[in-house]
Amino acid sequence: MAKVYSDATSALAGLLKDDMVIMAGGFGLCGIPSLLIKAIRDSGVKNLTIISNNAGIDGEGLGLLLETRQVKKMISSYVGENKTFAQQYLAGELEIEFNPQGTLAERIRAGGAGIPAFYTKTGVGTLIAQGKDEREFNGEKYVMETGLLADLAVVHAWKGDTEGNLVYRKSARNFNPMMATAGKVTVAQVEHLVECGTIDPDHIITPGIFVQRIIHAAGLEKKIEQRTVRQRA
Amino acid sequence: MAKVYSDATSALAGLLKDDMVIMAGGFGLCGIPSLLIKAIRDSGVKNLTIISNNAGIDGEGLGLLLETRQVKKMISSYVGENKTFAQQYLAGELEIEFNPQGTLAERIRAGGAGIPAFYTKTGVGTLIAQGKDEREFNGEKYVMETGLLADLAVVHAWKGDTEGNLVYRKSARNFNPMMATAGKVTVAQVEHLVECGTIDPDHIITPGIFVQRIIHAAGLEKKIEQRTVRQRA
Amino acid sequence: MAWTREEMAARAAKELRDGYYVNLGIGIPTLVSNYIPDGMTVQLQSENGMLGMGPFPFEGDEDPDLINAGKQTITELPTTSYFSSADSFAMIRGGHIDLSILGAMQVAENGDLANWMIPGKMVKGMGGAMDLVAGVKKVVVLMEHVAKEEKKLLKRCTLPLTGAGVVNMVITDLGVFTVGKDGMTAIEIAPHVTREEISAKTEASLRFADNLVQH
Amino acid sequence: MAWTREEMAARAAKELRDGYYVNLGIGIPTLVSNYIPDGMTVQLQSENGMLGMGPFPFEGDEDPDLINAGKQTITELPTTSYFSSADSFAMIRGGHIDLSILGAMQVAENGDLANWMIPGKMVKGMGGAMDLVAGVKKVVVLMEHVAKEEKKLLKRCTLPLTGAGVVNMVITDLGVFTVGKDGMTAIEIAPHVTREEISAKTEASLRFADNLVQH
Repeated sequence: MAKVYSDATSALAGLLKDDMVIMAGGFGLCGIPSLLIKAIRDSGVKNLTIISNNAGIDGEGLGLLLETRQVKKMISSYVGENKTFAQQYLAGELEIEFNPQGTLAERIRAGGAGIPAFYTKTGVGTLIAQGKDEREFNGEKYVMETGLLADLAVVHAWKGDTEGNLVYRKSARNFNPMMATAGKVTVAQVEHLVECGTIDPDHIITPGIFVQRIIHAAGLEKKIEQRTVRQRA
Repeated sequence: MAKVYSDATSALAGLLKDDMVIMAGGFGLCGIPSLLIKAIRDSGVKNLTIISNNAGIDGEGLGLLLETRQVKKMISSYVGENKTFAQQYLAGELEIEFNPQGTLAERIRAGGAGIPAFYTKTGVGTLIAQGKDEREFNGEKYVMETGLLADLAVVHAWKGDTEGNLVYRKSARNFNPMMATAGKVTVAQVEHLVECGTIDPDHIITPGIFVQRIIHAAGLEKKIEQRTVRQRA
Repeated sequence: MAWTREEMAARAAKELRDGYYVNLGIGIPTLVSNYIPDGMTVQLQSENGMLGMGPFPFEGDEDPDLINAGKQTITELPTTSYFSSADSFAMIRGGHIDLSILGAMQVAENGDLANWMIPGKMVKGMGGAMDLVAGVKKVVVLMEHVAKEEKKLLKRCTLPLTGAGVVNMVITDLGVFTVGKDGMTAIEIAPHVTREEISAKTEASLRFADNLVQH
Repeated sequence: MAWTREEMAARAAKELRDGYYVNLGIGIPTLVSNYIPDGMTVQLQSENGMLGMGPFPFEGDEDPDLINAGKQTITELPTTSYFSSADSFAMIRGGHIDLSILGAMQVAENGDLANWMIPGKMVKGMGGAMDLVAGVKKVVVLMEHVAKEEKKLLKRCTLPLTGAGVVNMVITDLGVFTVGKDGMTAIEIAPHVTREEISAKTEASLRFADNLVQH
């Protein structure tokens, strides 16, 4: 089973349809599957529900899919950086479901791990708990949250081999590993595509079983959202 | 805060008391915290509840604590290899709570992750589900399982640094990473103790926050339970 | 002429497909790895935390840190990855493994499976079996058709269950049986084995497929 | 004379202990890292998946793969480890972080905290704040005592909550306040600030500690 595809468009061929649910890895613009998002934009698929911690910024990341109005609903924890998002949301054109970031991460992990629901303290006594089951354990209140799955997960990794084994680099790991487990199909873009046996098997974060298709994102231009520096002494 | 101790006995000093709950990593004799188990044996602490996938074999691993009758109860998934265990169990001297292996692993992960309970398909319609809450999600039945915590977790790792960051080797990883997160105090034995900055931070499996004490297990003799080989052609 | 253990394993190997991720139980199921067709890529999962399990090591190459779920020394492959027990069973429970082939004491016509305890005898524990049968996409049982005169394909299991309604197929020394909503169906029988012999050795209601194959 | 932002951060740094693992929010809390006493080892967690956060990089050393939860470029340290968002919040939710210092819009005398939404205004989302206040062992709020004449230490929060009964201490430009079962207690006040001024600017029932310290 050859998992390697030549580019983002061919790797997504046959996987996209209107009204589908897509998970997209990344935190801010860090570790986002930028090429795959562009190919989704170019496909013209619409009415998407996107599960992603953030919504990109104008002109970058998921911001591309917002500009073209391909997104019906976002499930996110923070969308502060995006003007297009604000406009569409205030115009009632875009639905948003806010999840606490840790609850979002755990819901995705649960989805991939066959866990339909779990209990957490996060959000107890807040709007987030409204309409959800609550239950006491050891005298403390917890709220029930459900697992999340997607029709498609698109992720970014630093290195991948032809079997689909992935490793991530620094804080670009973030939501990518869980999302890789929670997509019915998972497509990965990797900055370095290597032969099997090249990555130490103790270092692999996402085993190849979770990755159905993989592309080499050569010479990727990675954006910095908040460039902060200190002065040299 | 110096986390490095000179040996197993000093690393456990002040942590052991009768009737406590101890998690011990390892699968079979692979990746067991052998030196720490010996030091627990030598301390004479008793009426222990031990959470561990297996119960060691006679003369090795947790078998040592069974011989000295320091164990009141085991929470395990499989204890087939241990004659002492069978004798004490049949004599009514030892309690056992069997958990499906994946449920056991997830209960420990949940404990460490602040999740008091989760739902799983595993065990639905079997003895394991008796007396536990059941609930339907999407028309399928699931059983509720609770998180597990311990007063003390003892784990084995391949390499650790002075901050307590750990990496594991091959299938010796098994239950060790989750248990490290679920002990009120976690003590690790490592085959190679190195300076901070020596391990690539992308390769660390257990961040140092989970490890309070660490010892160097130099020249450890690791046992093989089932030596299976093939003939050279 | 009933199939040998090797023939049973070879027949089970026909359930493999290119690209499958497979978990093999202890005993006859382990033999299935010897019958993976040339040119087919199948990755074996070992639930103690490994994907891409290789064969037993050559003598002298045994590594105490490298064992399978049966605690046997094994080797790694270029595709191998290691992970924790929690991640391993997340993979299993989450439905990512395509096929589980495992042994059984009893299988019922409704797909119930019993393979972990006999009341009154020393119980060793279920290990990962309950998770595997609950989580894996397709569950194939590989076992002798009868054990010491006792029937094993039953209307209802008499032993405590490992999983309820989880078995998709049973391969015995006498034949191959699918398990569906309408009970068990024999789809293949071993050479020179008669329908009468199979019926006599089976308590479960059993249908013989119209296109039944006898090898 | 109210404390400056830097003085507030310095005061908050006194809550640090050797060996602590700490999460600092955006804004004034970020400044706290400049006041970690010499010889004290404190590891900073960034909830996007990093423990052992270093300072901002020198110009030219920025790495797009290395950012904190505020999306700012940062650096790593010899103690650094990286992990996924699920593992990061397992760490937070599981009570492994000793101290969270974060900003707020409102704090109530029962420990309720509001810092994520103003009804009628564009909502950006709670990010990781709800997880942090629910999971971290000690939660310290660092904020101005009043905002545009509006009181922020209240009997009950009027804004939607981030967490219920989660705040242990509030440090403002006017003083330091503990939050316990019996409400808020001022334990320190800034130089030349009077009890009367604090009382006038506080809606929450407030007790002044017997051993109140004025710097």
